[in-house]
Amino acid sequence: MKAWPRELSVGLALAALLGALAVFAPGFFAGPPLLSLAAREAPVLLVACGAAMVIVCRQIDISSGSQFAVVSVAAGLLAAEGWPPAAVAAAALVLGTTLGALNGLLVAGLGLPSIVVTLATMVTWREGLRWWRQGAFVNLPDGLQWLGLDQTAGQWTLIAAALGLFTLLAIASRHLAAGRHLYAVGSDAEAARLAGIRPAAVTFGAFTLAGALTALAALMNVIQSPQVDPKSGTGLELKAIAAVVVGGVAIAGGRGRLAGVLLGLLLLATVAPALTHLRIEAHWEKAIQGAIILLAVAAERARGRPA
Amino acid sequence: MSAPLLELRRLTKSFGGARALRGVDFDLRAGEVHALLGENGAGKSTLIRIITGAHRPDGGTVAVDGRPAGPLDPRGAHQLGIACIYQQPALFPDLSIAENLALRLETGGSLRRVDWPARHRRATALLERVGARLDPHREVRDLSMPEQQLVEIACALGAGARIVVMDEPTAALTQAEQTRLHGVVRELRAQGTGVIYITHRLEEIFVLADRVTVLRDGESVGTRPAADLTEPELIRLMVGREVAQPYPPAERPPGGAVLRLRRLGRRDSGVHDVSLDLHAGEILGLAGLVGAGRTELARILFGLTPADAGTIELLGRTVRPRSPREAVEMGLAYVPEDRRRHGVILDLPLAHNASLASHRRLFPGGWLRPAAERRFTEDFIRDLGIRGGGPFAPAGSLSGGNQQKVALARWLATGPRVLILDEPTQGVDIGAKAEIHRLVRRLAGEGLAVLLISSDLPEVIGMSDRIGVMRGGTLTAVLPRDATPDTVMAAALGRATEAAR
Amino acid sequence: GRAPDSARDAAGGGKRLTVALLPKSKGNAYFISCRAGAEKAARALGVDLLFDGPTDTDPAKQNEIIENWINLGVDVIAAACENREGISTALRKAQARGIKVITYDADALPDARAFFVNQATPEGIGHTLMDEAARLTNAEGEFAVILSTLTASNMQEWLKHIRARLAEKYPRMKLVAVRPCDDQKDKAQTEATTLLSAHPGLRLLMNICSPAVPGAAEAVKQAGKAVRVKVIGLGLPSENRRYVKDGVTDSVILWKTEDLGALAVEAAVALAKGTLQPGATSFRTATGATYEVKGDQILLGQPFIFNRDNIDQFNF
Amino acid sequence: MLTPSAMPRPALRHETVLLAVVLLEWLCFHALGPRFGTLENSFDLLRHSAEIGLLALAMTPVILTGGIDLSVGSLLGLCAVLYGKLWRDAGLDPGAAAGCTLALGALAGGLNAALIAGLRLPPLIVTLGTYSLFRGLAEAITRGADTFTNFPASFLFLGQERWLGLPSQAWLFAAVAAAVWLLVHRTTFGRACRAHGFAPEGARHAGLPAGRQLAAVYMLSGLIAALAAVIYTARLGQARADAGTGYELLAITAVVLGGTSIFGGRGTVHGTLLGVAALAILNNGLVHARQPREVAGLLTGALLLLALAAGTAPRLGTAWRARRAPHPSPS
Ligand SMILES: Nc1ncnc2c1ncn2[C@@H]1O[C@H](COP(=O)(O)OP(=O)(O)OP(=O)(O)O)[C@@H](O)[C@H]1O
Ligand SMILES: Nc1ncnc2c1ncn2[C@@H]1O[C@H](COP(=O)(O)OP(=O)(O)OP(=O)(O)O)[C@@H](O)[C@H]1O
Ligand SMILES: [Mg+2]
Ligand SMILES: [Mg+2]
Repeated sequence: MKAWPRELSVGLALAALLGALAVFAPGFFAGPPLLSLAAREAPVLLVACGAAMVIVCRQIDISSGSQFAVVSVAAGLLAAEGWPPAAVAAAALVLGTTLGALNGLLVAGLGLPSIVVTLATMVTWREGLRWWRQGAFVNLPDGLQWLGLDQTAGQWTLIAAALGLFTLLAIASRHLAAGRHLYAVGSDAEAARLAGIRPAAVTFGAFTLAGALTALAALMNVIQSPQVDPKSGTGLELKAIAAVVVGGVAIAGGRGRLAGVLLGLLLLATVAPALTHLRIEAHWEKAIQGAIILLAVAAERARGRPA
Repeated sequence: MSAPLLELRRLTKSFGGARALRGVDFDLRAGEVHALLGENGAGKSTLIRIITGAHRPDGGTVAVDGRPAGPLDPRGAHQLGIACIYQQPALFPDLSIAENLALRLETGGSLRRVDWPARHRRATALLERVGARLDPHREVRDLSMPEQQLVEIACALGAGARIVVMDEPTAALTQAEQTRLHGVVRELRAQGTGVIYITHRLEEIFVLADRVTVLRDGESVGTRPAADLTEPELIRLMVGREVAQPYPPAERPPGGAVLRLRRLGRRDSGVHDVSLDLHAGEILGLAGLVGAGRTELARILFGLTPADAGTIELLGRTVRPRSPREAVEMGLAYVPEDRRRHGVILDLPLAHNASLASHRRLFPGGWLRPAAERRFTEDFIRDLGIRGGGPFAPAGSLSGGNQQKVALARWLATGPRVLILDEPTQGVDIGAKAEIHRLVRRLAGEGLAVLLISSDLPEVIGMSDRIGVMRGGTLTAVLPRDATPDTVMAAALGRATEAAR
Repeated sequence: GRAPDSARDAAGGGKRLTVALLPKSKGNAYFISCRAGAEKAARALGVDLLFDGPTDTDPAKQNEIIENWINLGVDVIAAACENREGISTALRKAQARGIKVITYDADALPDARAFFVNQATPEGIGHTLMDEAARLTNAEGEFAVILSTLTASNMQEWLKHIRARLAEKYPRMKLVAVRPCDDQKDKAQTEATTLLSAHPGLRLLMNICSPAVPGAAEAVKQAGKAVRVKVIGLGLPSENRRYVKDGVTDSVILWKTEDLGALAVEAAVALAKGTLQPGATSFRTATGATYEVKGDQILLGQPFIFNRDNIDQFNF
Repeated sequence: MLTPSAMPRPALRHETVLLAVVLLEWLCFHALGPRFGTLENSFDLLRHSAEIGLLALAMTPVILTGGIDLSVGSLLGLCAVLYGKLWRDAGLDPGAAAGCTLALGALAGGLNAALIAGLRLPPLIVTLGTYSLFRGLAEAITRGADTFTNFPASFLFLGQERWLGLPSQAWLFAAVAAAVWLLVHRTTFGRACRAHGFAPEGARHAGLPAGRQLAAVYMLSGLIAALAAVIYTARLGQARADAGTGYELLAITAVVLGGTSIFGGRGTVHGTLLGVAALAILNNGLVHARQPREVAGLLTGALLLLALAAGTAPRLGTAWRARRAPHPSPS
């Protein structure tokens, strides 16, 4: 007997959670708050996509949370300096891409293990930021929030942008040669080399793209409020990686789909608000979250263990 | 005469201190099959890995069409029209067959669109050409060793290359696939393709090769037209001495039944209704086509995929091993066919690999005894003639054939009651093969029961006391030891009517 | 020790004193503000100031830093304690080595320090918050609390007094949820958004850690509930000015953090020099200000309530 | 990218490089902070690194099998709380409570073991789940607020006093370190862990008891995390649900700094110990050099990169290794 695909078991867990909400706390499905929550998770989706790409090619990036904070603060400061939004966005993207490329260079160019490299860049960026800013918030100029749109339109724009980008990436990962190269390198780097693919270039590309996506995510977060907290993004890498692995991407590379990542993120992002809606006290929250993750992945074995 | 298709001059290559190639000259003409022979570790794979750009030579030149080709990388080699079947399949385990083929064959930038229907069409066509009935959607990790080899062959054919290198393409293939492959090779030759062909099955040389180059210890001992050579001569060139009679005779008649199988099967592996007695001191050969279920049967016996039907009786007790560990405790040993994935652990040193299945015997109480382990390792390195590194060289640094010897050594050391050998001599050179044959025969003489699965038909026939033939997941015939290749093949193909039992 | 106890000797010999100031965590605007005051005071008094702490709240790390300071040989330690019991062990050890110890912001056990520079008692904070909440909601309806983490001991302490005051005086108000925000503004915003939709009857959000105040305010603003749902909390004027002016945040309660830092240093130095003795009833700083001393607590004075009318007078 | 054959042979073992780094750090801080090298401070250093050190020791065999245990920090918190409960509320004497806590820790590790070895779920996801679960249980048991304190002096001895001249926990730490070292380097168990880490299928085909093996490794990790919890409680004199937050990352940092490959198979216990030492000295020494904490963070990052670049890059060069992963992969 074959085990269930992970997407199915995660989908079932999500459906069960939504079902419980529909029965016990239908207020969860009220439009505007749900829209707000979705908009708050939109950036996380992009970071998770980046993390998925990196993991598919058998690497890991735990520095994305710190990159997120650095880009957020930098963008905030530039905006506060009076740079126009487009320039701020461009600068933030360049910065994020550079940070990602730096990881890529150390991993692919020097051949250092990615867990070590990104651990190092994670603490370096985070502590550097703390040293530099001493925790001060950045106040943004008026008019940057929602990029001047009204709030609902702004939120829809963010969600649409994130989903659009997600769809593009999902399609690219299946229908673009570069996307398939990620899988090839993650599956067997030596076989990829012999097939004329350059594993180092692909790995570098994955980290760089992840950096760019993180920068975009940071921008999408910055425009949702008029202040930047330099602590933002703390723990983001863990959330993204959790969504990726719960969504069925193999940590050993080469396997997994972005659709699963979306499901994984939806599950993880639903749990916390769901518990609030179900009136469960906060001190139970982590235990229940952990149990749900375990149940969701254990479910795929429910139909019988592969021998 | 025009410039040769490929010309290598004074190639040298070292790995750390070990010199794999010491100045080899080699050339390949259009429309010829040039066989490359040599003992395990002679440097054959290293040579072709330089041709395909997988390794960079330390010295020497490579010229294609008479023009020097700088140091090649795999991509450059591909563009020059060089395709290769590697000895160790270089496939992507997580991807489908179709995609594996496509990644090796498609050219173009990384921003091109992937045409999945076209990929599948091409894969189907290529698989058909090499005679593999495989669904192109299947993931390579689920393929058996011979199936992977067929995919590799399809890759090399699809490339439409002018130079095709085949490193032991038939190591795990049975007669039927082998014959089919020979047809394909001849077809290529007729089209003007140059083929470099490496094999340890000498009979292939005489039906296929135009010229033969023999490597010994990283040096070429000469290139000759195949027609001018006889088998003993060839062996002498390779080994530098005569090799004794290949198949040692049985010393005494088999004893009582050690292993009895009754209607054994497992639904999802397609094996069903296998009934068989294996006696102490007996070597029972198992023949069949790729996918006939021989490996699957072995995996059932060894507890890798436990049976769900029928019974196994070992030494009079009914058993059903649920894991290899249980099987080992019962006295079974299994040398798997896929040595890179299952047979050895490439990153572990040779000594650790060899002692891995005999921890209890070698290290009572669980404490490692390095000195004892070292002695044990040095013994089998000597006995099996393993070359290319001391006891603490990682197994992955050995040549393919030497790795196979390590895989064998691991199980011979466990002192089993029943030994299951799945392609035990794949990739092993002629000298070592004879050594292994003698060893297996000697162990059988000491009362060991051996199940010998091999696609090397002469080996099965030469070594076995009886020959079982499998087809479609079950045992269809058991032939006596004087069977001829023709009767075995006939049974394997299902043309036999006299299912002797 | 091998080396002469240069710093310790200095206490008597007129050389520069070293004051070590321990925040609960670094990179927190509240403590940055304390530090600014402390540095000013240190300069004025001519002492060396060491400011260091864990980068994230962690009682074990605080202990380590204190023990390191003991070995380093500082003269006085002024600590804001993440966890009362845990840190007292280390502080007692410091005292045993002749290092003077005071606490500020959050206290340790009384026997582990000489004085506590008290910006406001937990009781005072709890009551002020609860009273302000009642005033804004006419003492009826549901409210929720957002705090930094469930395990922060001062948060729990304040919460205890908030609950006590609630039970005692405001029977028609109801605390419906307590949510942590991990000291992150973004997380507080998400939590507040969820609270608003899960509890439609919510009248007020009480935020007892500083990043939560602007986070909750933004959530309320985005939900279009600025009129109906009040936002109050403990926070810094600079982070909340915009929302207070917009009428989203109704009041922010805080003491003058720079003064707290300065007072901590002043008291520490006085203690080391022996000008501040146990049993004193008032404390006169070198700059001339006088603070009340009650038992072993030096009182900073009443907390301020910042609102629309007075927020522009404060710039920290 | 370097081709396999172009890479130099390893000039130095990673552990040698790391040892040099540790010595260099020591000399540096000795020069910068006059009181850094005192016996007093060295003992404190030992006491402060005991818990992280224990977790890193627990993590080493886990990572050698190709797994990871993200739950150790949370389990430390849970065990600290359980210890408090057992002592204060169930009325056990400190020794008995410690015994029970160790058993419960092993049991909690057993949950990881059951899911990873029994159901064959990926370790990363399982321990990500229990990372949250264990911390959550700790918070649920205490409602986040309850703090256990006022432990008897006989118990605090374990964390705060000296025994035979050394901090008491140093003895425990040394015993565990020696035991884990022997287990990893001198027993067939350790050998089998490596085999599994390099190639799980290959190990199974060799008849190694993969399931039992993994289960044992994760239960051991739980047991050691519980021991760390007891020591932590004794050192701080308090137990609370947030004990050990973030320690898993510190432990992993020490292990990878020690040269253990995150993909399994490769690594040593002495490497881990050196990794722990390098980080502990850095954190302590910078206080003596009067540098702020952030600098410790920045230098940790730099140290990770430099030590690994010096030690790992050449080692990646052995061609057989590169053949399997010629593009970068942890070594
Ligand atoms: N990556 C490597 N690292 C170290 N040594 C190697 C490596 N590859 C090959 N060698 C050594 O080079 C020598 C030649 O190996 P090669 O694989 O070319 O032999 P071969 O002729 O193909 O043998 P076989 O018939 O067994 O496949 C052997 O001694 C082998 O140990
Ligand atoms: N009837 C069947 N149904 C489903 N799968 C089958 C069936 N027969 C064979 N297979 C599959 O085909 C593959 C090849 O089978 P197997 O390796 O047992 O053949 P074999 O006789 O050992 O071949 P070889 O001689 O090449 O080793 C296996 O993956 C097996 O699961
Ligand atoms: Mg070879
Ligand atoms: Mg087979």
